[in-house]
Amino acid sequence: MMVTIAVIIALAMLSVALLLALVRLARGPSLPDRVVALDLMGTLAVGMITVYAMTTQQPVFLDVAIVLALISFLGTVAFARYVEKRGS
Amino acid sequence: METVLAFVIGALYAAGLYMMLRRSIVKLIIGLAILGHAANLLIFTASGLTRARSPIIPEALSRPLAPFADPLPQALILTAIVIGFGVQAFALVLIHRAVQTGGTDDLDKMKATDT
Amino acid sequence: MTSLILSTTTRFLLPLLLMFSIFLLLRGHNEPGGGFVGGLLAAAAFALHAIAYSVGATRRLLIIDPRALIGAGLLIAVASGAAPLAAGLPFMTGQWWSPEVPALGKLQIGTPLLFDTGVYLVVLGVTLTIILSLAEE
Amino acid sequence: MKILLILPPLIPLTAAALSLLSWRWRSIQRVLAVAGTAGLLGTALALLDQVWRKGIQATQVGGWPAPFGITLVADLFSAIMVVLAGLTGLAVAVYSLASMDARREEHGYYPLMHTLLMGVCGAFLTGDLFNLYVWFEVMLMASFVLLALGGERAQMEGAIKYVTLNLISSALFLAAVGMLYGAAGTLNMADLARKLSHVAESGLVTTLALLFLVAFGIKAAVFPLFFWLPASYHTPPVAVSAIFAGLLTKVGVYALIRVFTLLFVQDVGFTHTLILVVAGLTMVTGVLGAIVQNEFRRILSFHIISQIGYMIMGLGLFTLPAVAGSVFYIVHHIIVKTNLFLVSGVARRLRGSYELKRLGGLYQACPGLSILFLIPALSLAGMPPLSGFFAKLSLVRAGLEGEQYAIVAAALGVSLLTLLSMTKIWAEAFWKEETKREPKQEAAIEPEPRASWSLLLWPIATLAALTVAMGVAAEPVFTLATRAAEQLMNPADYIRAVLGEGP
Amino acid sequence: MLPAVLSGFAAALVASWLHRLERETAGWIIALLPAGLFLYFSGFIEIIAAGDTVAVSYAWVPTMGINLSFYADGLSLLFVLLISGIGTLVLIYSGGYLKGHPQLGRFYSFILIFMASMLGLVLADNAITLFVFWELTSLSSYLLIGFDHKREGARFAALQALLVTALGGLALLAGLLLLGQAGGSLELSVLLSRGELVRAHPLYTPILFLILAGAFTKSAQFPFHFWLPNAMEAPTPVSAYLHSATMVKAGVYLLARLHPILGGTDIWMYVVTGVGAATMLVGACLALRQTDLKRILAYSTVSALGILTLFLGLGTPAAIKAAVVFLLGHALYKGALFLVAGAVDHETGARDVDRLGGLRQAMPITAAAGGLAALSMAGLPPLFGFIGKEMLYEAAYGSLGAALPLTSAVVLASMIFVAVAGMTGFGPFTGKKTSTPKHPHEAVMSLWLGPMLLGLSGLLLGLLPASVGNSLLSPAIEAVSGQAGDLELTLWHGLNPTIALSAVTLAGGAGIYAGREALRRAASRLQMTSWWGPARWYSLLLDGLNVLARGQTRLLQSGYLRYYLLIIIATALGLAGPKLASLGGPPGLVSWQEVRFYEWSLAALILLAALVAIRSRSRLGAVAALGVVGYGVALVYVLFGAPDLAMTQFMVETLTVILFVLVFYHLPRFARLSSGLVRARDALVAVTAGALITTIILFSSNVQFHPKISGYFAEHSLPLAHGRNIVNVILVDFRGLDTLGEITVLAVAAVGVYALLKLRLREEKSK
Amino acid sequence: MSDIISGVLLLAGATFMLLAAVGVVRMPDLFTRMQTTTKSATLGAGSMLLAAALYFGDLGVTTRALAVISFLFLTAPVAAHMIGRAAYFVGVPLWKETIVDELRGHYDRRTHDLISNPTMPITRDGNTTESSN
Amino acid sequence: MFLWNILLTLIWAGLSGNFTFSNVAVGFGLGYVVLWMMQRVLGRSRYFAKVHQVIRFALFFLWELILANLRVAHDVVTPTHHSRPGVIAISLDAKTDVEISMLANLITLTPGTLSLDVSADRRVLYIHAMYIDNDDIDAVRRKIKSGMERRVLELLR
Ligand code: NA
Ligand code: NA
Repeated sequence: MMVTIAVIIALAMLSVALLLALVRLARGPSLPDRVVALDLMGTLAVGMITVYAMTTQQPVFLDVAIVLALISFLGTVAFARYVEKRGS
Repeated sequence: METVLAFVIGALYAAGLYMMLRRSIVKLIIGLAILGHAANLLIFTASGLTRARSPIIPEALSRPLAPFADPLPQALILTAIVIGFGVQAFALVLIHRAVQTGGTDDLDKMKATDT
Repeated sequence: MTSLILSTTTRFLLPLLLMFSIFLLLRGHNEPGGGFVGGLLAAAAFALHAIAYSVGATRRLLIIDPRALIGAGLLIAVASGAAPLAAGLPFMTGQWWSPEVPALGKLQIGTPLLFDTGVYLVVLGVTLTIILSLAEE
Repeated sequence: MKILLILPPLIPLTAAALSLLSWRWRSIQRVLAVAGTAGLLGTALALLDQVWRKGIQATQVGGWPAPFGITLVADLFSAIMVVLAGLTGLAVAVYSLASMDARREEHGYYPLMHTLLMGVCGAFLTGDLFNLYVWFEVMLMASFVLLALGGERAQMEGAIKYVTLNLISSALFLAAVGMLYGAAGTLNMADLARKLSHVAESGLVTTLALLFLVAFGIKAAVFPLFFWLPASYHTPPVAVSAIFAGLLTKVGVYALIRVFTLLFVQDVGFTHTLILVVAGLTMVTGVLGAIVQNEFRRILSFHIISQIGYMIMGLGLFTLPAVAGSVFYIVHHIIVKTNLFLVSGVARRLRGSYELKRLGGLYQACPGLSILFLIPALSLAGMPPLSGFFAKLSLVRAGLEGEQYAIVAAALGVSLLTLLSMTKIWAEAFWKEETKREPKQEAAIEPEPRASWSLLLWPIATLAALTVAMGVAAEPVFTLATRAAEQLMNPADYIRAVLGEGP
Repeated sequence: MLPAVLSGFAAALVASWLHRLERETAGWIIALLPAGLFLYFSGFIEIIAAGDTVAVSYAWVPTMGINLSFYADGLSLLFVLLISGIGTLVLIYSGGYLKGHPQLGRFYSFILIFMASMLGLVLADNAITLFVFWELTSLSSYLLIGFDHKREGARFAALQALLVTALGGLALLAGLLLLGQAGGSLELSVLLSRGELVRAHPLYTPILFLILAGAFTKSAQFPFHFWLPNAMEAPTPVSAYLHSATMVKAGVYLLARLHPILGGTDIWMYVVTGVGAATMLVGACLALRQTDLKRILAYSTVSALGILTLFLGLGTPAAIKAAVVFLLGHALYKGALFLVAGAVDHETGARDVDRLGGLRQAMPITAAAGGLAALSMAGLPPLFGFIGKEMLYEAAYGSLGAALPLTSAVVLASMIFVAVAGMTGFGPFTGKKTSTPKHPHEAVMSLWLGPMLLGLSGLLLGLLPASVGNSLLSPAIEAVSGQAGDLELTLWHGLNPTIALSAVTLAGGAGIYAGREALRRAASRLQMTSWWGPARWYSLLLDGLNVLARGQTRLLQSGYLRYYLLIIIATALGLAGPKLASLGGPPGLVSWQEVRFYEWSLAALILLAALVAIRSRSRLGAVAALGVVGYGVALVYVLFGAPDLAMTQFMVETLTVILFVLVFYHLPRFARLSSGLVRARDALVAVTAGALITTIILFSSNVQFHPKISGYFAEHSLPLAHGRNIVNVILVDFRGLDTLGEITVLAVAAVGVYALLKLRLREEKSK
Repeated sequence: MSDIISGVLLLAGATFMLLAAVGVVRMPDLFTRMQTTTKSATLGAGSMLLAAALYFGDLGVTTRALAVISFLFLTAPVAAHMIGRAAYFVGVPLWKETIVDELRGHYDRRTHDLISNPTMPITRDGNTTESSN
Repeated sequence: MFLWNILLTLIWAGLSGNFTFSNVAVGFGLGYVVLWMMQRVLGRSRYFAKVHQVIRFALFFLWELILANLRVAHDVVTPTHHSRPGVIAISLDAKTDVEISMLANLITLTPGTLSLDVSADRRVLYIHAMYIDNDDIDAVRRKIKSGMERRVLELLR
């Protein structure tokens, strides 16, 4: 019961969080700002998938969360590398 | 949700096509990418949605518990995603070379081979 | 241009990621994963290495030219599909063996898994070829 | 011998994989190029023979019963197309040995050629709609790279248009397949044919049919979707142009014929009439485009479009003789158009340019080459007794029988304009006196050893001989085309071959 | 008979080689073939005179009803003998005329191909076979007119002749096919007996017009006559053979051949007669304006072809008789005159009648030959031309309804023929000797033999008309008229009105000859006619075609990728839109309540991200937004039970973003390049397309005709394929072939990326 | 019991994540934004995964959850460091109220090498820290 | 020794035939206790000292993490910005790659501070600090050196 309610609240909060992060992504102003927003969205998505796995009793989705966590880090690093390279 | 996704897909198509209609080659390729997402989502939606239940047979069972999501469109989309990835990678390098050899990213200036 | 922090972390992450990619490949037949995702993850791991160190370092680490991986992967995939032809069965008919392995019990090994391995190699080779040659630009 | 069905895609794939592994050794790749394509041609002929003798052949990949697994099917039309792929492949492979530069050979030219053939053969043989998409992509991807290989500016510009428009087509194709699956719940074409044949919501099916029409229409380069073709076909090395010109657009035509004889026959009055209109417009716009051009390969490229119109004209008429005419036309066109491009390459090697302005004097200098040009050129224009004449004749006749006089008039008028175009090349490149070469041009002409000339000329001569043979002995080819058309027009056999007697 | 017909093609293959072997005498040797054919076919005379026909048939493309069938009756035989006979002479002549020409070998080949095609044409029984040979004559004619291919004039004339005749040829093809449909057979021998059926067929008129278009263009009938004089660019033997004696008569042959099937109707009579008369007069008048020997002859040939057409159009027994007799006479004298003109040209280097004169001393034999031919052309007894002309007058005079205008027109044309005969057969040899570019000598034997024999045969036939009358001409006339009749050819009919007309003709002709220069001057003031002539139309038409083609191509193949895209999108919309609209509104929308709130926000996320991607002024910002779209889509996959998809999508999306980043590093920044209006238009198009897609999905998501096949996969995945993850099992087993293709695509993409980055030919060259 | 704990963990995690998102919108400059996202989000995701581990109570799930948590904690700071360093290098402006910048002028523009000069830290406006204090 | 512990855990889980998280955790704990008691038999191992150190460090770190997170949270949700940020150089005692990286990463994870970069000669770590209270830069430096750096070095050396 507790979990059921918590899940709904969590999903709501995460939904809002995703949209907020998008605001930063759209606004920038600098490229690193957007990268930060994208990175955050990746983490938020990890959270969202975790919650969803709980609400649906489908732990297989956690695998998706793992892969996302692994890979979004890589994306951020690549982006950062690009930012730095372009700056020179 | 099919209805909502129908609108999302339509909007993605519109966005992708609009981007492709720009003169900038960079926007063209972003448009193409969006179009790819739209097409995949379309297959996903058109063959019917099932919430959450993945087509994986649980331990101790010999077939998945109904209702489960249709695995076939998933496999098709997976194939399409992978193909799209290859195409996207190649197209990216292609525009990179095109800009390098042509010295511009303005598609309107790339029309020497037509007439 | 390299970062000490990144390269140090990468030293830990690389084996972890590679392990996980093989894990994804092996269990893909029963749970989410498979040759494609596994191959991509392995490629991503090497890409991380290339960012942390340099493309040259990654090429040295790989020993094998990624392009050879592509050819080999394709051949494995074809061979796994063509094997049943010899038995007069249609192309890609799954052939299964269930050897008894101590401690692990009965294992199901089949040509589809071999095929998936081919996929893994191709995807790894392809993604690496693309990323490394682009990064060398 | 069901193995014959899988070998046409498999042989090129194996050759490609081996070529990739022997990346550094050009000579191995060159041997593989000829061996692979020759093997393909041999297999294809065996397959055709088998289909001819035993009827439509089908095999279930993976042993899964249709419609669940992927079915490979060869009816006569498919088998003919595979033979043509093998033929074109072999001709171009041999020609490439002498014409492809070492740098391109070192950068994957041969594996790409193999994969192109693989995709083409797969597309011809598959009995599954989504699998068709995959083969299309294999073929497209290989063609993208072949087109861009070398990285010259014109290649890049051409490739961007080619790639973009073909990707639009793929996206549309994919979407249409998805929706069709959503509605009919299957991907096997025979199964789809069976299920679509008793469907109440034919309006939706027709809408999907139109999406397929546009998607395949782009690939086939019909009016008004052909822009990618003239923008790109003249930019890559000539061997690539040749195989593109001969094979690629025909895969689109193949797909159109396949789905509009097997799947979408609910509203023939609308869809096929539409195809007929498109056919006419395609013929006319293509040939008009060619008239404007002054470059050997550009002229040929626009003519491809024009002749696509003829190929789908038979489909639009949708009668047995008409479809037979289409099949005949495709056979004729593939051989002839490939050959013309190969000739253009020789001309360019002799004179250092594809521009008619800079060509000239070939008639006097190389009478043999002149004949080798005239044969396919006149055949293209439909001059008797060459293959093109019978191709045109069968379509015109079917049009007259179907009382579609407008399309007949277009077909005949366009063939006159084709003749005009061909004589333009003839007059400028062959009859006209040799123009003074600029020093820069001189440099572009590399001296060639004798052996390389025979590698260039043998494929041309063989294809020209086929062109003559198909005219002088048109009967066997026409019988074949008619039998193929019979199978196309009576899908019941096809469905039975794939699904068995079934419900 | 088949070997006889095809022997020419075989000979063409070796002619070139023979010429290389035997430069001097090749012409004579090759001429043995037509000579042999002449003798061979002469053997048919007896059979055919007896009222029989000779026919052979081999299946060629039986599925299409095409047979290699040949059929010799009187009409064919007359043509065959002309073709092989004159062919023999022309080949001999060519050897002398083009002596030393580097491409003489090819010339022999072309002439032989032409001859064989012509034989095939006149002997063909099957309509399609006839057409095949018909086109081959056009083609060989193209190669022969353009024989002197380095001159632009020759190339132009060759193309003109080809286009005009091929245009007619295409009409002819359609006509013949329809004729076959109407008559139920493609064999002419069968059709000949089904004339009633064909004439009653609803398609009779189109059939007639189509076939006439073929015949008229080939036989240079007004207004298609212009190509013939231009074709005089060809070497003279070609002009003599093709453009006077044989090829141009193919159209006449066709009219004659099909007369029993199509003729006899009012429309036939009016059209054929009218065109023939117009051609006759126009040709004759234009002939007078020329000064070039060959052009004068060419226009007079046009006129003669008009006469033949005119009389075939009349279709009365007398008219047909006259036409056949005139045809033979004309072939003999016109061939001779052309050859003479060629000899004169060859020896003097000049062809302008004003600059030629007094050659009879230098070239006595040629002069004699020219004189004989000219007398025949002028219609003087005792030459064969006289008989022909008399019969024309008789038939014209005897025609009902229009006897007077017709007769006067024919007389006028004949008068001009007299003048032309004077200008071409007498003028160069009589009068004062003029200076010419070359010093004239008598031509070599090969050059005078042909005209001499032709001239003499005109004389011989005139003296002994019965020798050919019954055996050769009479069966020909029967074949044309479709009924038996007898032909009594005599030189002297006694004093009758036609003799009087002949006298008038001769006098008038002499007058015209005398006043030719005045006439020419007068005509040149009428330059207008040439400005308005059909040749002008030809070039206008070609120019118009070019303008149209250029405009169309500029419009369509503009080079702007975005217009291509617009057109393609518009096409898809234009096709699918109306169809969809006709289905009415989408079936009941799914209720919105079913949608969960986080699904709403996910949808919003995707849409907003797409919007950001569009609006972003920063490239990498757009890429980041694109990544969000991809992540959003992956989350959708999560929500609806597709973990494999989601996993792959996340992975691919991230890698794609990395690739974008790697590439964009080298690319220029975004610039806003389009105006607001353009952007609004594009947005409109894009949104419409999106709306279409949405509508289709709404339609199809509620439609399910049949249960899906995926139940099978769920059922058998574990027991048969040993896998629990059904998606993966589909990928590697059920539909493994897709995956094989997919990894091939990837492999190719990698090769492509590698090659594009590492292989830069242009840069390598510049190094 | 474990239900309650995982419920609490879930809510805490979600709260942290929302905070991170609010922070990334509200904070005045890139560096302060990163301050909020790197830890709040990581912590949030961590506690959610922990909640899932408790909730499912299955070894496989737990192992996976712990694996992701460790991975997140291992990589998030590295990512932040990479972005931060790049941003600083390309001159993304610091908030106007930043009181000190000892990194200024220490990057070699060409080699991207960072020079250490701990004895003479420099403030943003070029004065030594000592004098600004 | 860690491997021993794992092995014991596996044996426990295998014997009980139950691979749920709680059971495995129990197994691990039991194994640890058994091993700890057997120290005299097996000989003293650094394993136990390290484990205790790690646990202590983890608790410290978690505490820091939560505390600082709350501070940031406060800043985020209240309308005014309380932060006094700055970029600070910290001289390093940590020497090896691992030490430096770990320190830097932990600093980043602790809210309020963010490692920006390490100087090429590895002598200085530059961090972005969000709350330089009373503008006392040295206090921040001291806190990091005596807090995080000391504990990290203790743990790793
Ligand atoms: Na795609
Ligand atoms: Na559906």
